[in-house]
Amino acid sequence: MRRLRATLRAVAESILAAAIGLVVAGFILKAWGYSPISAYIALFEASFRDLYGIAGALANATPLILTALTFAVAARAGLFNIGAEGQMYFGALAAVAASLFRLPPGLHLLVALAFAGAAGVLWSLVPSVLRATRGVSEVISTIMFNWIGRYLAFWLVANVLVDPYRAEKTITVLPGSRFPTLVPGTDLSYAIFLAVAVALLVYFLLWHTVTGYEMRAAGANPDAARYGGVRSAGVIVLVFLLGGITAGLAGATQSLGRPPTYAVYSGLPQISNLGFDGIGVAMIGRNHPLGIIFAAVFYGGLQSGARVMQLFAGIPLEMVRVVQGVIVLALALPELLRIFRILRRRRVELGGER
Amino acid sequence: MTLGYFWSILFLSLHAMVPITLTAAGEVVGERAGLFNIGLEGILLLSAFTGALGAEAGGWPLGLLVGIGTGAVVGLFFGLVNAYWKGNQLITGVGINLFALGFVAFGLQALGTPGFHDVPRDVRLPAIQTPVGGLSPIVLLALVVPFAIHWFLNRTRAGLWVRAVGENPEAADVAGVPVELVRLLATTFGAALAGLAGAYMAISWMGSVTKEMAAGRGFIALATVVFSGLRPILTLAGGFIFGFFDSLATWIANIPGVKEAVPWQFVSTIPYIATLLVVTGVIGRVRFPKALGVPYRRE
Amino acid sequence: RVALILDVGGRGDLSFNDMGFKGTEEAMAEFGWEMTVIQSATAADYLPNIRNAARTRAFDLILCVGFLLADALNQVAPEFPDQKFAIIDAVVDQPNVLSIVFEEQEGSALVGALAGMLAAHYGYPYVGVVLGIEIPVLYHFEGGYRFGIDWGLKKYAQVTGEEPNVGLLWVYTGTFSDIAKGKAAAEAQLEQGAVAVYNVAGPLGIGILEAVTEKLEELGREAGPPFMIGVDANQDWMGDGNKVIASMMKRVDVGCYTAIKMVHEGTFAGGVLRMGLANRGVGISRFLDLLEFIDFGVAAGAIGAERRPEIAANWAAVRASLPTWIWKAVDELEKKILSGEIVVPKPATREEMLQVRELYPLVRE
Amino acid sequence: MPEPLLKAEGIVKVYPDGTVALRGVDFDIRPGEIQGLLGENGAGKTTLTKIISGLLPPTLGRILLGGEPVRLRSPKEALARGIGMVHQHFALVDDFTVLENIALGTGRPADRALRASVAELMERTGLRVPLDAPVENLAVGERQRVEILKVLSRAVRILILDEPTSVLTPVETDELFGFLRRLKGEGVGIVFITHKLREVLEITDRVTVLRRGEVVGEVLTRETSAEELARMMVGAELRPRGRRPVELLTDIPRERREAVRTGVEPVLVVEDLRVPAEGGGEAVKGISFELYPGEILGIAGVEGNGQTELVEAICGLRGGRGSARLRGREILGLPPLELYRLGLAHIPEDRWKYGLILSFTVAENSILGRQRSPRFLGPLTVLRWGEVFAHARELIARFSIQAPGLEAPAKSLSGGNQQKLIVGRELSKEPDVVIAAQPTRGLDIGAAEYIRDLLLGLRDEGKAILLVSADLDEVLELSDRVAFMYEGTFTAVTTPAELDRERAGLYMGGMRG
Ligand SMILES: Nc1ncnc2c1ncn2[C@@H]1O[C@H](COP(=O)(O)OP(=O)(O)OP(=O)(O)O)[C@@H](O)[C@H]1O
Ligand SMILES: Nc1ncnc2c1ncn2[C@@H]1O[C@H](COP(=O)(O)OP(=O)(O)OP(=O)(O)O)[C@@H](O)[C@H]1O
Ligand SMILES: [Mg+2]
Ligand SMILES: [Mg+2]
Repeated sequence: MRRLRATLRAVAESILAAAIGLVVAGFILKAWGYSPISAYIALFEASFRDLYGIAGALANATPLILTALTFAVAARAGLFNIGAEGQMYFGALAAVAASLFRLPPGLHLLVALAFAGAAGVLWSLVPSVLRATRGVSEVISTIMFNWIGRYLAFWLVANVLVDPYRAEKTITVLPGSRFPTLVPGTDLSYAIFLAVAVALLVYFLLWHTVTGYEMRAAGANPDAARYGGVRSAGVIVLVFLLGGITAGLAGATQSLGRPPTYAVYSGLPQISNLGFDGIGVAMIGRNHPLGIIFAAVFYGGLQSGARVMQLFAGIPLEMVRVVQGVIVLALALPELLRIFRILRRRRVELGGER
Repeated sequence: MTLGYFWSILFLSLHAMVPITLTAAGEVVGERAGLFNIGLEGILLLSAFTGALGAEAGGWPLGLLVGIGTGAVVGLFFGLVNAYWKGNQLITGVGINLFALGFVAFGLQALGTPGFHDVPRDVRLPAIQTPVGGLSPIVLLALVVPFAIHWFLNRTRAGLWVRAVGENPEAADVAGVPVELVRLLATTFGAALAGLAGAYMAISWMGSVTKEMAAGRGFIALATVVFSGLRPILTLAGGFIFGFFDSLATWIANIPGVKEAVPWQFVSTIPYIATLLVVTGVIGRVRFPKALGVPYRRE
Repeated sequence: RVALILDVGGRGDLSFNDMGFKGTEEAMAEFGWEMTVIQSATAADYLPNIRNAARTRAFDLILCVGFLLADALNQVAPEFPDQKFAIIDAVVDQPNVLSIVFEEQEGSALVGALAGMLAAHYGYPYVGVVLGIEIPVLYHFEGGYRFGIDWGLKKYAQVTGEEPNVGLLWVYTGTFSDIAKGKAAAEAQLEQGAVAVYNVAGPLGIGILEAVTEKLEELGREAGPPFMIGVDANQDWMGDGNKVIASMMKRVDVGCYTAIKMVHEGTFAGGVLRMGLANRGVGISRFLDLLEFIDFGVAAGAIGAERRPEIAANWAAVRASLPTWIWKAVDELEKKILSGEIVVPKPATREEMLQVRELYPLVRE
Repeated sequence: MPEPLLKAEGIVKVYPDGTVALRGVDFDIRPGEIQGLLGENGAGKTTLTKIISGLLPPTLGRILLGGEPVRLRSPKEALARGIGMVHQHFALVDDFTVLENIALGTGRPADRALRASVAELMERTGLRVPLDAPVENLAVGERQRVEILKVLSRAVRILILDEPTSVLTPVETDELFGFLRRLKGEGVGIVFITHKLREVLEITDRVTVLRRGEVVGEVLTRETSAEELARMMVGAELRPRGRRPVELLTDIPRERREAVRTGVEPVLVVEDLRVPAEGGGEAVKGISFELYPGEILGIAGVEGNGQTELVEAICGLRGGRGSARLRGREILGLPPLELYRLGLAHIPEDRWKYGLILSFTVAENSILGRQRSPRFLGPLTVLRWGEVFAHARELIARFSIQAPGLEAPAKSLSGGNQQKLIVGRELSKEPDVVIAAQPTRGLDIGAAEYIRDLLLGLRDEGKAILLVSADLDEVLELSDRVAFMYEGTFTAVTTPAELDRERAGLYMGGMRG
């Protein structure tokens, strides 16, 4: 009951924040001479009205759910892992690499996913070990590893996995290891189920297993966790392991499950920033796997809405980004409702003084 | 390599150091006061843009002022949201970054050439001519600022207040320190320095604005803050190490023969690996202010 | 109506996105049409963007700028067989798609030849090139440039009887956006004695020009050497007209204009349109180009209209300061390419690129 | 009667979560008077004083200073009007030096002038602390002194002390009292909060008693008695005590327990235990003792003399050298979970640091440290929530813990109930050896009594208990043997019967017995 109420409040707050963001952004649009009404009609028509739109939002949400989980799991355990970006690169590439050999369809997909998870883990290994053994802040090591990973991924794309006939991209993933498209005529694939399933698994892990209990304990109060027999090094390694897997899978959903490419391009244009966006999604979803699913769909909807606002309302993408920024800023005030309540109480207080 | 190369790399490194060191040193002040601003990337970009506009309107002094002012305004906003309204610092930062990315790209488009704006040479900050090349005066400033901040934090009353509200806002409050105000001012100051860094990029270092000119420097600055262990003077070292290896990597990549042996992508990773090695080998565990990132509420 | 779909670079890349915009805008003005610009935030937007535009059935032509959009277009085109599409820089083999590709290697050979002869003429040890992310389009540039330099050096030896000792400095920066990297790379090349730095990284040219300008300041000169060599657009007007010796123009604008015109005139048909030296799709910048693009700069507010004569004069003075035989030699190479007497290598894969590098190593003794 | 310095009228305080802490309190502070403020845990003492010192706004009601209504929006404003408060939980910045902390309080830079004036103040008050030591290296008593110095280094006319003596030794308490009397002589109005009736009777002039947010009595100290005050506090007669006042220690049935001990093996043998201190050096310098089943071994001493380190080393939270054997098995360096399996339970001194995860629910906290016991651990480490809830419910029933619910966060429990939850959880581990560090700190009489009774009961069941407490009375009352700890060593090990408060004070002060 108590939990339900807390959840409802969190949801209400997020919705209110989004609404406030939209209103403020509406004024900005207006100020620049665009019509906010038609912009928002375009936005919602595009992303949430019909199946086509919803599919677009979900397709965008797929990788974001996974990279957000990377951040959220760590945050729950008191770590600030922003390495999803780099780990995701290798996940995407490893999934492609699985197409260097042939396997029966289906199995091939599983193997590619395993590759991706393993690659993500591999790339999170050094920061995790540095943190566990030398206390090196994961903030710095993961930022550095993101950049290092970026260049190594460039190299892998251009030299190792390169498509011999089209050097701007890697070899194309074999059909047998792709996620089939879920809604024909859209870019939504079955990968969304993977993302949601992983989120549910993470939820189960965090709140229904002793391992999760220990992770959360380490995050909420490291001293008490130690007192309760939780080994912090173990938790760190586990967090990075999990984070690496989810980030790796996030990459895989892009190279295996996003038509039409099924390959990674030079310069990584289709996967860049998914890791960073995931941080925003995790924050909006309050680092809770279920909240993350909704936050990712919302964020994904904004992204696909952005395309359509250009098309129908003539609003340039840059302006759409401004709008997104404002909405996210409104979301930063997690206790909007509380603020309203404080205003109310102020009045009581003043009344009482008389 | 000849002496000329040496000077060249040194100057390259110094110039590359400036935005990182200034931004990081400012962020040290903010973080010491307990606010963690990941919107620095956005501030760099915004103030580069406004700084350029300012310079064109009234010369480089105005440009620098406008850049600093832009940073300060964003910092003020960040401080209001987080010090007073107890907002979520991470989300605010993400929002600022998104906003800046859109706003600057849009603004550049509105100016004429989308994505790129050239700052005329006559309104740029003049470089100090040395026998071995031009040196931006901001480089000298960046060499001084961390020391000034060090002095401020450790030797002044206001510095004491800043550290106190970051370590134990409750204790500071009880002692009569206006916690919210100190946090607000500290983060505003930090953002203003980032604003200076942005203006420097636009009207001194690059002489132009592009929509992606921050190019991750805000995040590198955040890493540098961690690197420094929140000691302002070490942000100089952090910024320089990064700037040096970044420049060195570009140099190495240009030496005939090297690129046949080592792919350029590997060379490009040098600054990051070097920074990481220094952190691992020298800095190790970092102690953050206890109340970093935690909103302060009285009840 | 025309939908112009841009890749993640978006407007302001000073390269094909901006040029595509320019060409489309011109066509719109001429035919009285309307255009809708759709920019892509990430590469994941390509497919939905094209599809969304096609679904409206409101556009006479959907114009995709950039090879990155090829896969997505290849997917969408068959879904909308009645919709006309065009794509720049890639070949999409569908009946309703016009593919416009450029022979960048041809233009690059011309500026390469110029750069090689410049170095030999001024006694500089190197010529330079700064490239962006390693993609095959850039291989065309690099390959053509190498070939041209080699040709230019041989020409120089032939004309003057001296054997020049000139090498090539080249670097992939891995970015099309961090102009600081462009500046640093150019500085490194200039310091080692590059006579000209060829910009093959779009916006990084800003950094390169900055480095050239600073080098000149250090040398106490107004005009080059050293120079920058511009790319895609005519960039000769930048830096007062005396710091960019020439530009390798890749007229994406002409390509876009042509495609729209074909629709307008009812001559549109799927297939491949190759734009090379022959149909002025690529080329080395001339005086008329300069004037056109000065206007472009003026319109964009980058320079004042009153500076037009000054820039033109500076430009002419720089060009005149070189022996005429050099310019003649460039023309000669152009003619030979046009006539088919010379075929410039066009590496499209990594293997081929490596072969070209082996063929023209351009290492100083 | 002199005009009050400050009058609080009709103060009501509702916390944002709806807790009503004060229900219309009238209160005044007079110059040259020490005013006792008494009440159970949660009665609202701290809340009231926080309102007076500007830290919290009242929901209703007003404050008059010298007859004028004022609005104190922050401690800064209160300080400017001469109202200073020493807080129950230290309001010190740990990694600042003493001088820096004082500078913070005075709003002056930490310079030579400040140093001189603080030195002068220390001279005048007799409260001495090393000015350049970081506060985190100080003993708790020293920190308390810093707090007081901090407030006094501003000119205050009203001084509020919230439970200042709970961490002081008798000697230190006496010093503080002497000093308070002097301040009183200077006309300062003092509010003194404590749970110790003896202190109230000793130092105050007037006593106000709060119960559940209301004033239930205001009496002159010389006209009241401990019994009357206690009755006012809890609203009824105290139930008969399970043990006797210190003065009557002689007839503790010691023979019975000595009989138990003869011929019995000690369960815990500590030999030459050395524990490094955080700032370098040793915090525990070679301590040896034996702990027998059926006894309480008390460790008395001023806090900061190595007790914390001693306990943490034995309990696996800190490295140490030497040896500690639990039923013959070496336990130094073993992880906490292993110790619990071997039958050791630890009631930590800092319940917010080690004892509880405040943001976790009551249910979650009820298994901390036991999360891997077979009862809660299913296959694939699945947590058996049903069992966890059952367990938490058992604890709540057995230890009469007042909690809003099993899923309420631990931070919503009152201090006493938080402590009961910890004690209950530790005892549910069915240990043979209980290490109890400051088990009743900050608890009101009722809650403290309950915990003490529990410990005595455990002893009578034959468990071995190591009791570390800064409350000398408590140690003397409960222990069968007492060790005095000073600067990392035991100065004396004896039985309470052979002690009086004076001797004990001397041992705590470093004299060897
Ligand atoms: N920040 C808070 N939010 C909600 N309730 C609170 C808060 N602080 C205190 N309370 C509640 O207000 C009531 C009064 O608490 P207060 O701290 O004033 O008691 P106290 O008399 O000082 O007790 P103690 O002897 O334990 O120090 C209690 O019920 C307490 O739980
Ligand atoms: N910080 C807080 N936030 C919310 N509720 C609180 C808080 N502190 C206490 N409460 C609630 O207020 C109620 C009264 O707490 P209070 O401290 O008065 O208890 P108490 O009866 O004095 O217990 P104890 O004697 O053990 O301290 C409790 O039910 C507790 O759950
Ligand atoms: Mg209480
Ligand atoms: Mg209290």
